[in-house]
Amino acid sequence: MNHPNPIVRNNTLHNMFLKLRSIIGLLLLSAILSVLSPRFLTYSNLFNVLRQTSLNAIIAVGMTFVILTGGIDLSVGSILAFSSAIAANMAHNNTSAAVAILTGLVVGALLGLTNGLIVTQGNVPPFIATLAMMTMARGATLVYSNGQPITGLGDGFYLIGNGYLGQIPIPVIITIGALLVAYYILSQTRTGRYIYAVGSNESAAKLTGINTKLVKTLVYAISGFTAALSGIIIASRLNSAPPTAGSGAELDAIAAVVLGGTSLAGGEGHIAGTFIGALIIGVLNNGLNLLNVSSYYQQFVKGVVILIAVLLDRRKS
Amino acid sequence: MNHPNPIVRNNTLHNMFLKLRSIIGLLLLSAILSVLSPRFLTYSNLFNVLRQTSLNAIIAVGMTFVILTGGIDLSVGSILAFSSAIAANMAHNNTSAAVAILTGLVVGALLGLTNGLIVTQGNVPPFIATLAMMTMARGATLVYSNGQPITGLGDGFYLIGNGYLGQIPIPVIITIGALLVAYYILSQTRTGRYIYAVGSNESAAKLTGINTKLVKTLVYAISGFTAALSGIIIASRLNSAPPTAGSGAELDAIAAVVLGGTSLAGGEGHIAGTFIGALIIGVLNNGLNLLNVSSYYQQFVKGVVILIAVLLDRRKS
Amino acid sequence: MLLNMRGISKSFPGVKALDNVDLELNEGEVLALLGENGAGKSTLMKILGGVYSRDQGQIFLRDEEIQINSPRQALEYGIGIIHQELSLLPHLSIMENIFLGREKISILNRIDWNYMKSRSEEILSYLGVKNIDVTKPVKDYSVAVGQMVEIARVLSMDGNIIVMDEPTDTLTSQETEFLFNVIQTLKNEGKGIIYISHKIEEIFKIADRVEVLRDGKNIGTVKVSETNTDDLIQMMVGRKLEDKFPRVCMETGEKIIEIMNLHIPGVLEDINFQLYSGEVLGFSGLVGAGRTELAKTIFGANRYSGEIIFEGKPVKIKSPQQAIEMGIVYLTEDRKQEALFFEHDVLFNMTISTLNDFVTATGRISKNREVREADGYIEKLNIRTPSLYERVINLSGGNQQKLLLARWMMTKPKVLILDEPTRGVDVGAKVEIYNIINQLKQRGIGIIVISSELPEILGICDRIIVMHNGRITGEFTHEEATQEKIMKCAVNL
Amino acid sequence: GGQSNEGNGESEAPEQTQTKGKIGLVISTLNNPFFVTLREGVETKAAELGYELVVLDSQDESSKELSNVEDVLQQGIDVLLINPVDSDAVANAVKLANDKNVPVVTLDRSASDGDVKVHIASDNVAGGKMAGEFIIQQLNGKGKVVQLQGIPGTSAARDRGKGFEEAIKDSDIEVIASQPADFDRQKGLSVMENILQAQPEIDAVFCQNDEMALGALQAIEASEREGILVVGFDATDDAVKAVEEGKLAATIAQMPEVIGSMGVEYAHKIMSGENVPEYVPVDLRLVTK
Ligand SMILES: Nc1ncnc2c1ncn2[C@@H]1O[C@H](COP(=O)(O)OP(=O)(O)OP(=O)(O)O)[C@@H](O)[C@H]1O
Ligand SMILES: Nc1ncnc2c1ncn2[C@@H]1O[C@H](COP(=O)(O)OP(=O)(O)OP(=O)(O)O)[C@@H](O)[C@H]1O
Ligand SMILES: [Mg+2]
Ligand SMILES: [Mg+2]
Repeated sequence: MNHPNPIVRNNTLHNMFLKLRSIIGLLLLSAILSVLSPRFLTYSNLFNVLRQTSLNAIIAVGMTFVILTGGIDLSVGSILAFSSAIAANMAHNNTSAAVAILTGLVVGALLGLTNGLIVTQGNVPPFIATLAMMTMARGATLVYSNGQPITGLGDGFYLIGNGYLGQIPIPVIITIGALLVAYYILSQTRTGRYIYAVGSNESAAKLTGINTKLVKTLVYAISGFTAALSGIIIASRLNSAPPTAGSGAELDAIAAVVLGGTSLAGGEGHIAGTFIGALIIGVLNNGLNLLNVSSYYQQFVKGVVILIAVLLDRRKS
Repeated sequence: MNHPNPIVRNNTLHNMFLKLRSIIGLLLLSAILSVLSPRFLTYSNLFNVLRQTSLNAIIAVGMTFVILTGGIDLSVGSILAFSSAIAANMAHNNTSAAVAILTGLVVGALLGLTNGLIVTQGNVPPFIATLAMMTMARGATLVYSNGQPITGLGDGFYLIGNGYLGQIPIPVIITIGALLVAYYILSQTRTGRYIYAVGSNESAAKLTGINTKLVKTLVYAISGFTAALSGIIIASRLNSAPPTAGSGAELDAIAAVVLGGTSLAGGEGHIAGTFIGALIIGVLNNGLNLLNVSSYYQQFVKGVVILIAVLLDRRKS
Repeated sequence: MLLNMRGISKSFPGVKALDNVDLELNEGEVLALLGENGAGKSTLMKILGGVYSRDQGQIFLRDEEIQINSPRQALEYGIGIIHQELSLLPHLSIMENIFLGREKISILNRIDWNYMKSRSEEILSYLGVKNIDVTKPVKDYSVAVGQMVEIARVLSMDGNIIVMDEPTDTLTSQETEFLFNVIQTLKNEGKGIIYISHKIEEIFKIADRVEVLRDGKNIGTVKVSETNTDDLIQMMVGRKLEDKFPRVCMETGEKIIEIMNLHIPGVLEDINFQLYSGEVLGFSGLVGAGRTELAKTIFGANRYSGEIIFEGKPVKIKSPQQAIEMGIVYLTEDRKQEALFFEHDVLFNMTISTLNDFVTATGRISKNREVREADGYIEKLNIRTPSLYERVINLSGGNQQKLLLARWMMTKPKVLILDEPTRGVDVGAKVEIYNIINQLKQRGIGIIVISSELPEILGICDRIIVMHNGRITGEFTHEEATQEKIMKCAVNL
Repeated sequence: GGQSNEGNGESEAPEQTQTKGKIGLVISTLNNPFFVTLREGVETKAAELGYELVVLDSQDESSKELSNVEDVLQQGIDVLLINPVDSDAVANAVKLANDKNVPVVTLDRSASDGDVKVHIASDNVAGGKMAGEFIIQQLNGKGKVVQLQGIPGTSAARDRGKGFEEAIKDSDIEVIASQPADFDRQKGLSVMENILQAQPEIDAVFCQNDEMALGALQAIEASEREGILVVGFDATDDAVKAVEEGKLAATIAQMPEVIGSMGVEYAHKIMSGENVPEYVPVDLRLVTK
């Protein structure tokens, strides 16, 4: 048997690093900020950044699943608002925090599932399906809460957003947990392979016996779930669930995913990249505040930095 | 060579109609509204709807070009704000309306061109490139106008948004003009073919010798131009260019394009569909207002109606 | 001399695709470029076409050195290439595809549709393609039509050098004949043609000279008139091939599957046949005869009426998933669209249908077991790839095909449907695939082979069914079948 | 202080129930509790006086506002109550109503052009000033202050910031950070967290609305820093409660409910042909514990 080239076991670490070139942007940004602001590289600020990033990162985890299949989810912000309003209302009415939180998560997953069914059964393009859900869920939240924030959520509810496990804020732990679970699913399980397969070539996936509709429905449910999770943490941190929570969250989450190197066409990408993408956005927001960049210039600078971060690792492809 | 199925010469009209199935959604929506509200089908309200739709329709024309190549442009709202601020400022300082408007259009096209160059030369995914432009141009607008609306634009400037040609509002005429030009370019010229080609299969397009980078750069410039055009009409209608103008415009424009049957994957779609898509959104907004649907329910209803409109013609694919 | 490529080298990560390769082409000459899968033929042509940049070497056109840096430039030098992978724009109409980049413009920049339409029809009919609506999108037509469109496109460019990289891969004999006539005409016009094919008999029909590559190096060049099939094969694969169509004779077993009155309006009509275990059943027919649709229907991808009896029990096959679970698998004729996950590596592509086998109690995929299994198939089928982690897009066509064969073999199927299994596969590898088919047959698997290559059908099948227009028009045993009888049924005379 | 504005139009209310006119309200946004309350004021009063009411939400978009005005004019209203997104950009909308001879009442924000019958508002600039003066007084004229700004470019952000800056201009108050948090509670939280990281010394925070103030409060509480005065704006229910609990130092009450109900009262007067003043100020009130 002749092999022209010996079969090399690939060096996964090296491979990984190549795939995560966006880390260069993050490191450079961090380096510049630590020069510009002595406060940036403090222990407390880093945890601060991590905790702030966690809200977007958690949404972006679910978004990664959706985008890997070649879809998109614009409804995360509204799902976040609706499920946190439900959970907050229960907590407000003295339901135990655990039950309230669980209910919120289930509601989020169900809304996501609905997205998935509309996309797969109704054959509606994901952009439109989730756009419709975005306005529907926002409207439902406003109706449900009558446009008022739901406040006073009790001590049990307070913990999930504000507590610590040892030195580490609970939202950060949840984020790490979500990332690990997502990593495991995407790289170690069948479901993960199927998600990549659907995004890579849907008709081929169908003809290799993958239930593509099931896979696609699943990713939207996951995205709804993570959006709800983020929403509950936000409500806990604010001790309140404002009906406007999460407006614009979809853009931040998608940006994190794409900055992390996942292609919007699907099939290709990495959950670790998503985390780096979310960190770039989080560090940037934090840095602009630390440096007290004036509000009008902030947006400008933000755009420029994002561009540079991407250009750093996209010159070739 | 023999073909089992007789090959039918296609009837272009019939073909066209098939492609524009979204028109069913529009007609149904209009029919329902005219039953529910006696005001809907009045002459003055129809022109009213058309004029309102024109702002989104014009942006959506440029967006159609971008989406046909498989790209996306999130920066239209900000480009709209920036170029209308520039034009308004000139008009405010008594530059002739024509020069002011032209300058605004050129600025918009240049910003769009910049998008195109970032995408093609920098190899940055369109989502990120235009997201960065979205925040940059918004920041630039705020800096330029110092956060203040620019007001007092003079009579010449007033005409473009508020004037009539005979019975027809000028913005409606401009929209029709833009649609016709877009139709011509897309269906009758080489450039149009290349735009479809790039969206259909970029590497194949490259193999046939098409300068895909040029084509892609062009579409973003067109999108910047139409965004600026819409911005100038808005400024004229408001007699003022607020720095927040056009926030969220990208979603409406993309929705119009996708509702009109153009695939976000590129390569397939129709400018006429885009107009219908924009009309669906416009009629819906108008109808909900006429029916006095309460604002929280409006969002909900809007989502539902958009879904139904799409489902009506997507059951098969 | 028309074209002279000197000392061309090209490396990809992990592969030296071309190593100091020379190639010469004269006016009025048809040069056949031969070599195994992955020998570097397409790579060399892509360098000529400005798709890849070369690492080393020079290109001379009529003794003048030229630089080709983009497909556009290649076109300007009069080099037209029919690429191995179809490079069509599925959403554009046939005539637009033919004229893409060279549209005829009238006033106001308007495309001259009438000219394009009549000219496309003219070129296509010159190629023997008639009764086709050139205003319809390419995606509405079969791969074969697509291939003719691609040929038409390159012909309409009127270049001096025309490269055809496996143009007959998806064509049947009739269309191939037309193409050969065209090549003859082009040759008489003094054009130079480089012709790549794995069908050796074609070489003897049209080529003047043969250039053979192996592992990215020149092996030699010979005049067609001074060589024979065996010598060419020897040059290509470095050894002699004993039997080009090995077939194991054995008793067939039980009936595995029986199709009764299968019907899909407008596509299939009144299909009845049986398949036995340990049998290789061939399906022959012209393009569009309905073989692919039949196969896909059995694979659960189409709705149908009629009855399918599998292992003695009537079944309703509703999805590929269900078919695979039952043990019916289908290797598609369209690798690119319907089988491969291009962004992903060999391992991913190979095991995607059998992940269940590697899942541990915790739901994790055991990478070790997966890799071990995949490595086994890499060896068994002699798949050439730098590693299991090479992206499939970088594999040569033949190796992609073997990879897909491995994917389905892994599922341990009872019925294996192979649609054009040796499309784009080199002579050596073809024999390897036939041997694999024989092994599977000996294991009692029922195999359906759909092929447009008559010698293949005649060579390896135990029984042959011929289709025409969605109906079965003939059935022969291996012993009865001849080329003439099959052709007669295929055109339904 | 908050005098009884309610007195203004109460007397003639009951007997006019049968007028049954139609009032249109075009409101800048309903995603903000302040304007939700304003709408409620309008609704209650309209119901009380027996008017039919049409409410349209401009979602903080001037062009949407213009469309809304067009649409509401299609419905044959008798008076237009408008709460502009932006004073300048609303002018043409007002003119549209003028063209149709529909009287216009502006609420909370004025219109810079067009014929407006009555403008009923409490002044954002004055409110910002009030907040600034409160902080000066609490800090004895000296200290380090942070400002959380609303959505850049919106009139509320501009005017409140302007008033605040005017107030502290001549004091020894130093604005050490001024950052946008988009009127959003969550952003208020995270921006304040970041500022707390950057600024070791903060004496007071002025937030251009209560939502941001409540977010900032969460950040300050979590940081366990003491002695930071937080002042909000709008006096939403949550904020007033926080003031009562002693968490929020103060908030500026613009009494949106009063603005809303007065709007309907003046609409009623206009329809009955009464003379109305051009400007009806609604007092601001500093809500403290
Ligand atoms: N873009 C690429 N990146 C990496 N490797 C490549 C690439 N293209 C080709 N190769 C490798 O280069 C070698 C030559 O490939 P090429 O496609 O030229 O073979 P070929 O002779 O045309 O084979 P076939 O007959 O199967 O078409 C193969 O080993 C292939 O895997
Ligand atoms: N989904 C479909 N609906 C209707 N007709 C179809 C469909 N798919 C294929 N056809 C038509 O059915 C006929 C049979 O096509 P099929 O691809 O099965 O032929 P084939 O014998 O496999 O030929 P080839 O050699 O091209 O593979 C063709 O005319 C094709 O256009
Ligand atoms: Mg090849
Ligand atoms: Mg076939």
